[in-house]
Amino acid sequence: MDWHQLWTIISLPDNIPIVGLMFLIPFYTWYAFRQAFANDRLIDQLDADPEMAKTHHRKTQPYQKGWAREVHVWPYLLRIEFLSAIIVTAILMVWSITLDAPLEEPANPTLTMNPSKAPWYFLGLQEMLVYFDPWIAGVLMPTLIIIGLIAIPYIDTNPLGNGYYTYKQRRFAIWTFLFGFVILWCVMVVIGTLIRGPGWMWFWPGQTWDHNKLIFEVNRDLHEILGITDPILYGIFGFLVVGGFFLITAFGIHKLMTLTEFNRKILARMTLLQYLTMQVLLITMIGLPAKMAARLLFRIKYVWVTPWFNV
Amino acid sequence: MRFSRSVSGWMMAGLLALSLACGGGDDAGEVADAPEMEEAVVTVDPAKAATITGKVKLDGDPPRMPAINMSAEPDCRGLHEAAPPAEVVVASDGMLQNVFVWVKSGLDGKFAVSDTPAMLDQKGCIYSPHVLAVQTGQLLKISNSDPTTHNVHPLPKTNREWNRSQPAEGADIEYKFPREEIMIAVKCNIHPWMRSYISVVNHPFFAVSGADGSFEIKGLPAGSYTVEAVHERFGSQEMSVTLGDAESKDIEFSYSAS
Amino acid sequence: MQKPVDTDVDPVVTKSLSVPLLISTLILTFSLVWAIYDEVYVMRPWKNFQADFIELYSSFLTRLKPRQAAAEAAVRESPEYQALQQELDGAEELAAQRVREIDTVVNRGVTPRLLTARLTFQILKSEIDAVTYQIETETSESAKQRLQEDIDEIKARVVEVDLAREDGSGEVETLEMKFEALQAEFLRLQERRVALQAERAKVLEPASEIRAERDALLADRLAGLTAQQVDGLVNRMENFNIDIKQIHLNDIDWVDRCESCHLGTREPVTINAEDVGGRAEFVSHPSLDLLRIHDPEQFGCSTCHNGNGRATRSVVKGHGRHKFWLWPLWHKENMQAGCHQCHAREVITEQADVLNRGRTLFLNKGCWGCHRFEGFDRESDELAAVRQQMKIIDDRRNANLKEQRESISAGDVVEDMDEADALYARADLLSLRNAKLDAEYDALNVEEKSLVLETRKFGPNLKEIRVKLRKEWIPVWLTNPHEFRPGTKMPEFRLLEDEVQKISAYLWQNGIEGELASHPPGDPERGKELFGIRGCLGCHSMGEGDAREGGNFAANLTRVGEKTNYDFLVRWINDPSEVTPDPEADADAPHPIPIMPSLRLSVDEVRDVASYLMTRKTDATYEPADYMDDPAMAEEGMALIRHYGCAGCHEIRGLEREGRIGTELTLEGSKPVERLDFALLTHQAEMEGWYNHKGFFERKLKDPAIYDQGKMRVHLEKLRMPNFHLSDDEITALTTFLLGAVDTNLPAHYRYEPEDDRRYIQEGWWIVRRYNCVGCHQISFSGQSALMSVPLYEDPDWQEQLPPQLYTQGARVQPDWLIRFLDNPALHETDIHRNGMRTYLEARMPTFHFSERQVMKLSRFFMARSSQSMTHVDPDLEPLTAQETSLARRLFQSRGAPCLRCHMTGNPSHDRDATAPNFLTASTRLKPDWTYRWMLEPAKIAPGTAMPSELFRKEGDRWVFAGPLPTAFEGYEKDHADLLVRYMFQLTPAELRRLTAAGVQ
Amino acid sequence: MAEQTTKTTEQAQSSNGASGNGKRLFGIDPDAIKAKATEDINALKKPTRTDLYKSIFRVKHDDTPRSRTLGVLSNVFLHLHPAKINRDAVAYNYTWGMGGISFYLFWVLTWTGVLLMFYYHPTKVQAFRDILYLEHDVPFGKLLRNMHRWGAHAMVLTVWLHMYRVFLTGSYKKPRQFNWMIGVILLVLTLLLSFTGYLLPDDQLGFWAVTVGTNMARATPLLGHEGPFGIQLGMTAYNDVRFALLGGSIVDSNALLRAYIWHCVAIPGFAATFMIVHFWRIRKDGGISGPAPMMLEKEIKPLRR
Repeated sequence: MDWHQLWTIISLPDNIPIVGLMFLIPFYTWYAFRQAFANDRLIDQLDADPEMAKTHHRKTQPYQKGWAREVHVWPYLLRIEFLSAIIVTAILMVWSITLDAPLEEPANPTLTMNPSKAPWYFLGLQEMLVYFDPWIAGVLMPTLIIIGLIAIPYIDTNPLGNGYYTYKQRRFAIWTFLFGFVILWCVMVVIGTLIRGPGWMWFWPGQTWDHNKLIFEVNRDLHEILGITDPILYGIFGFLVVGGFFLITAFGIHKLMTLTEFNRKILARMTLLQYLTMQVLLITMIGLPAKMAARLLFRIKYVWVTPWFNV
Repeated sequence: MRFSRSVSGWMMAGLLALSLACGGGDDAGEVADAPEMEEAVVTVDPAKAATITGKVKLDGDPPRMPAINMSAEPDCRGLHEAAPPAEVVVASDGMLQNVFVWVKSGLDGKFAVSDTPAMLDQKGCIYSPHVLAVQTGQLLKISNSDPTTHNVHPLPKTNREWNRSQPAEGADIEYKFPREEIMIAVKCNIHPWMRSYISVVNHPFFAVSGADGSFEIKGLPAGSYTVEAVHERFGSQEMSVTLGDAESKDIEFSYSAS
Repeated sequence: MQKPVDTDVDPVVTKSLSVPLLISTLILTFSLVWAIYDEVYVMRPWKNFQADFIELYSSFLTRLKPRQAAAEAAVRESPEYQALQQELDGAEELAAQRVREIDTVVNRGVTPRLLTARLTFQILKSEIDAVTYQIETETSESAKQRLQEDIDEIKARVVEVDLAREDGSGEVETLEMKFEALQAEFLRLQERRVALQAERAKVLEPASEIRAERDALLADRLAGLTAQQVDGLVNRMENFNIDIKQIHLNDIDWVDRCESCHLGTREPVTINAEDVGGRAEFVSHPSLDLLRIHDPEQFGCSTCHNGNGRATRSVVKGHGRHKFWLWPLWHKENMQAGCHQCHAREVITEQADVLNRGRTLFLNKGCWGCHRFEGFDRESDELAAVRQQMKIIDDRRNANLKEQRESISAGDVVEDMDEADALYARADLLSLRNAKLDAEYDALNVEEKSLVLETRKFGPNLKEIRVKLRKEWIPVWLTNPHEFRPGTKMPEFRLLEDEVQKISAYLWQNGIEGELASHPPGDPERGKELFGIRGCLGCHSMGEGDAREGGNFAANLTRVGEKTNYDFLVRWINDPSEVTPDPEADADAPHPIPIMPSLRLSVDEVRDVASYLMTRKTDATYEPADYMDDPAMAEEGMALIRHYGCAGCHEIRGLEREGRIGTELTLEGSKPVERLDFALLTHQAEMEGWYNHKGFFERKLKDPAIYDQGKMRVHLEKLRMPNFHLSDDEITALTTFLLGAVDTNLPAHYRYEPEDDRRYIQEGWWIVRRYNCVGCHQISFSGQSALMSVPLYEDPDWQEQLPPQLYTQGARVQPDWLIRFLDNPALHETDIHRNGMRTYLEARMPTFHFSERQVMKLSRFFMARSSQSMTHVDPDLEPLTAQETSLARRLFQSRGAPCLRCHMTGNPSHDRDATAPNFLTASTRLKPDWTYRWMLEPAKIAPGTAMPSELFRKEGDRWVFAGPLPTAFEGYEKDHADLLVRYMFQLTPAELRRLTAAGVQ
Repeated sequence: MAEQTTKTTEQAQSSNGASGNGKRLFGIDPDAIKAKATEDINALKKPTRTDLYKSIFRVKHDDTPRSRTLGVLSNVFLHLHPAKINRDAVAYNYTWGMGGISFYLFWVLTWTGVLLMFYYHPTKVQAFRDILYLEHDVPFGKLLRNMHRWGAHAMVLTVWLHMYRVFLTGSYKKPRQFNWMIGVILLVLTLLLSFTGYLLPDDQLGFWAVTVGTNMARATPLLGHEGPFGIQLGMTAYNDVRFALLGGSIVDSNALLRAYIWHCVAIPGFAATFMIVHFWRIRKDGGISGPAPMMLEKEIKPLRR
């Protein structure tokens, strides 16, 4: 266990945000779900007692008859904004005094840094580069992420949960978002920073980052494994495999969508276009872990090989 | 500012403490002043002075010294009836001459430099005396009582080298050797056979063995010393001697003439 | 469930945030104060450094003052000083009286009078000028006339002026004067004032002269500063303001703030660590004369020392010894690495002894055999360049010839006369051009011939091993050369048993067959003596351990008997450049000349030395090596030789074209540290802090296979660099050199690449270093020659036998004599078994088979070192009158003048134990003004020379012979030394015979 | 108002003149001056009454609801907020303040960025030297650069957390869908801002980070010379989208200049505009989305297309 190596990585000034991320995301997830479960409990009560539903102000926060529904922005909101501004500045000041922004050697195009990493927030994408061709990992996936994010409000036909924390009422949406943001994005950023060492090789925390490390991994294309050598043949074969994957995943998702009564109700509210976009987005999102599994478990390099591009 | 009195009071105290902490800092200690002390000159009172006497023996028959061929310098050849033998080894009935004996270690402190000048003469194209000893800083006078020009060229290792010509009846060359050095060879480039040895010591306790091989070192303070005898051909020998007040010891060096 | 809550209090409205606000504001203020503290103190450590420095330096100065005052007082008491002081006081008081008079007249009389006169005069003059201007610009004649009248009227105006009396009595006299009178008075007063001031200066002149002389005496007698100067320093320290001390080099936008902490670097007083309380950072610069050459104001500090001149935030940042700074401060022992970036052309840089040693090691250990380094094997590069140029000239010549033919044939045919003439003229022009090209071609040809002679590989020629070496010895030598001959230049390759055999087999089978002339054995006793005195020990050494005598430039010959055979040794010692003819190579292909020169020994001397050397062997046994004749072994041997790069240093048959197997090191210092392969030690290096160039080089030089540690590699894939068994300070020297080999970003005018005489010095040193002249001669002031350490030369009688010192050889000898001598030191075609000049010297000046270019470079080197020009014109000395000749001859023969006793006279018996050259050679060899200086003070030019000083003493402004003068000299007023020099330079053999025939000497 | 005062002074003067009590100096009556002086001092005791104060603060600051509302609505900066707000939105646990903090960090970064621009030249040799100059010579230079860099990292974090909060509270739902899209664009702009900023110190870290980043651009389908169908469309290393991004085939002086302009002018401009739209839509889509009263499943109204 090379504690020195672990400490150098973590104490690197530029890695502070990632270490911060590792603490902030779990904290805020817990903070949000605490309120969500509180709300869910209240919802159950209201479901159970329609009378109460009529009179209740429908919030967990206490409310009395005579209290103002709305309070003045000044001073109540502005004072807390003022307070948060001071706290943020204090943190920034202390952080800037103690830790120095890194300044390495002057840029030297002839000397490649090993490992040469993208800025920390793009490490998720760089991690995808290991499994996909650059055009998928670098261009297709990011565009789909952005479009996916933008499309969420337009494909989420569930009217519930608008303006309050709830888990019960939006289980499907929350799980897909958590899977996409926390697992695929934040965890991959942490991996890219702390785990990926020289030569973009996998170094367990505590392993020394050795530039001369050599690992033996032979990844072969799927069609090679199955012995298809004719390019046209394995071109079509590849298309079939990917297509198959799409169908199976789509069926799986549909299964999920129609699991509970509530889900079916929401599904009914969706137009065909909304449904299709959601399916495409979810399938490509699941495509990433699928490809990672194929690579890590079965050493499959490419599934679909064509003269112009590979998947 | 609706702060209560106590809070602002506390704030002032805090600021005060802060400024005290970083303003202080003591000044660096005064650097010790290196004492300047003049070395005292050691004088030995004659009553308590100890002496070392002794002889230098030469076992076996002394090697026959070839005669110096002075044909190149008729003036000098004229001054000698027969060609004089080289003075490298001069020994008679088992006693070795021209051996420089001195107290090598055991003395401390500075000793007064005698102001009587040491004399080195060039007569008949021969240096006399063949072996000479002086103190550091003692005046050495070199005279040329030959009709021909000589040049005095000592070859020291630690002292500065010099080489001055001295015409016949020219003025004496005066020089003071500043550093201690044993058996400095002195030669004359014009008459290559001429050779003399000068030893420079920074205390007065030394002697050169005479024709009978005897030598005497007087005026020593009590103490234990190592005495060294040096000959140009047979090398050097050491002996340790301890002397009480006013005590006199006799020691003997012996070289083998193999 | 909801929390039970007091019904009437609305939490949102009543809760107060003042406590968190207070706490966060306090934290914010604290962070602000901390930021300011951090900025003012933590990031400016140099403030404490400067505060400490003021204190320590002032206390040091106060302690220094009494010492300096005492020293100054001592000098002031010295008799010469007192005499000058009296003389000065006398002169001053003499002048004081007259000066007072002048002052009163000037200050109280002439100046005030002049001022008032000038005032009124200027008013009138400006009036007149204005009117004259109008006249000049006026067009009508009448207007001009009228204005002219105005001027006359002004000039006629009478002005009342009260002027001070000229004699300085102070009274004022009022005068009526006109313009002209005023102008005259004003000019007169001006001249008078100037005259008076000039007179005042003249009167004071002797006093100021003496004062200057007195101060000069004080300055050079007193070591260090005067008390007053020390006071100046102390009060400078008192009002010393603490701020960044910075040197800014505008042209390269370079900033160095080293002196913000290293404050004592350029203080006039030398400060040692103990003076300032052991604080080593305040000491003054160790070699101040280096700073005189490289003034920090133009060179800065970090240009030579590296480090980060800009950084002042911390010592680590300032020294740049942290991860991301590419130019960390050199360590103390490698400080001279900084010199190489500008002195890259040199092999010897003054005052850079560690660096020079590194370069010499790189040259003389043969590193350039495997690693290309710009300038170290320049002959082969230049040879290629010269040949390429010659080819271009050839092509141009052929083109010209072709064009010439065409224009001639065209000229014959064309009718029009003028056209024909033009064509013929064109043809002539072309042939003229060709003539010029031919000249250029010849020059290049000479250059090419020289270069072919000079180009050679570092190690001995292996084509002749069949003739030279004992068969069984080769594998023993290859296994570990340092066992057979400790300190040898041949490094130890980590060869396996079979590799040694295969390589030996290849070498043996590709050796040239040939028989040697057999020679009868000589006398080893005489050989031993000759080996000791002929100068072999200048390069070679004999004996091992502390019994070792001689230089370490060439091999130690303690066991040479086991290695070679007698006949080869005879041929080799006689003339090393002689080689067994190689049937395959084309006949006239020139072969490289070995570094070992020929000592021009007579045949029986050669035999004696050879037989002596053959006796130098131990009783070691060598197993038979018949595998060396097995062709299969040889086959694999060739691949191995190519693998290990032997052909980089050795001439091997069949592998002449082999290149260098090592990486180029010219810019090794600038190579990014990531490119230095620490292999498995990378992490350990980073942890232990030697993950930098210095750490890499030192360990690599110590054990070249270190970076194979822990590697699982097949033998042939292992690191090939052999082990040179270098000592620690050799490693430091080489590391310094490699660290300094950087691609500098300093502009060209910083780099020391002179085009004048100094370039000859640079080039000359390469040759001196390559042929190890310092083995016998002393060339640089600090360098002891190898012979001087040989016990034989410590014996007083053998002092004169040491070869001459060559500090200022350029001033001593004429350039073309030097060229002739270097070309053929015997200065004679047939009688060559002796030194040309100093036949009495046992040590022999060898023949190095220099190429023409090398001889020219060496001569230029010596001339440039004494700043003499290459073209020497014999100064026409004033011919001797008959009387002067007889005077000089009588002086030479007189008893008092020992000259002919030591100098050679041509009579063999006398010359055998003479110790100085023959006067006859003076006219063609020496330079008269050097000779004149030499006769007066030989010890100054060559300390320790046999020639006595004080042969002449100064009488008035001429030099007179110190010894008894022959009677005829009474009337002679001229300088005796000059007389002798002229006599010597006009000496003829007849005159010399007449001199020696007198039979006196 | 003006002529009235002069009359009084004239009366004073004429009366004094008439009384001629002999104390007048140069025609000014000292007592009048004293009176005026005392009047001014009294005015100072109640500063908020002075004309100067009133000209600046048009609204009186007492605790009445009207003044509190006007205080917000009449202030150019504060009228970003509504006059009143949902009582529960004030608590931290709902919005976590992430949007506000991001906006605040954006301002910190703009200020520190502008100060940095005073010292920075986007040329190859000078960039690194300026950063060195900043670190060692400029007072508080190191602090300034650190604030800028850590602020940037913090802003990326807060923007992600803000998105996370908005999603978990379902605040992207009707009617705030468009505002969510603006938010996503702002997120991307923040990342681009930080990405272009990474290159400016021109050190190895920045150079290789950007090189890796832009190598992905090389593989854009159709537009990148290494992406699928790129070659077929005649894309080469010197005319593809990466070249457009970098202004060259490798990251050198052109890339530095372009990154500088993107970082300091272009992206902040877009970001600011989108922020304005973002804030506007927050207010227009009904202000802070919650904590809204919970809707039950059975209350779901059927969709009207």
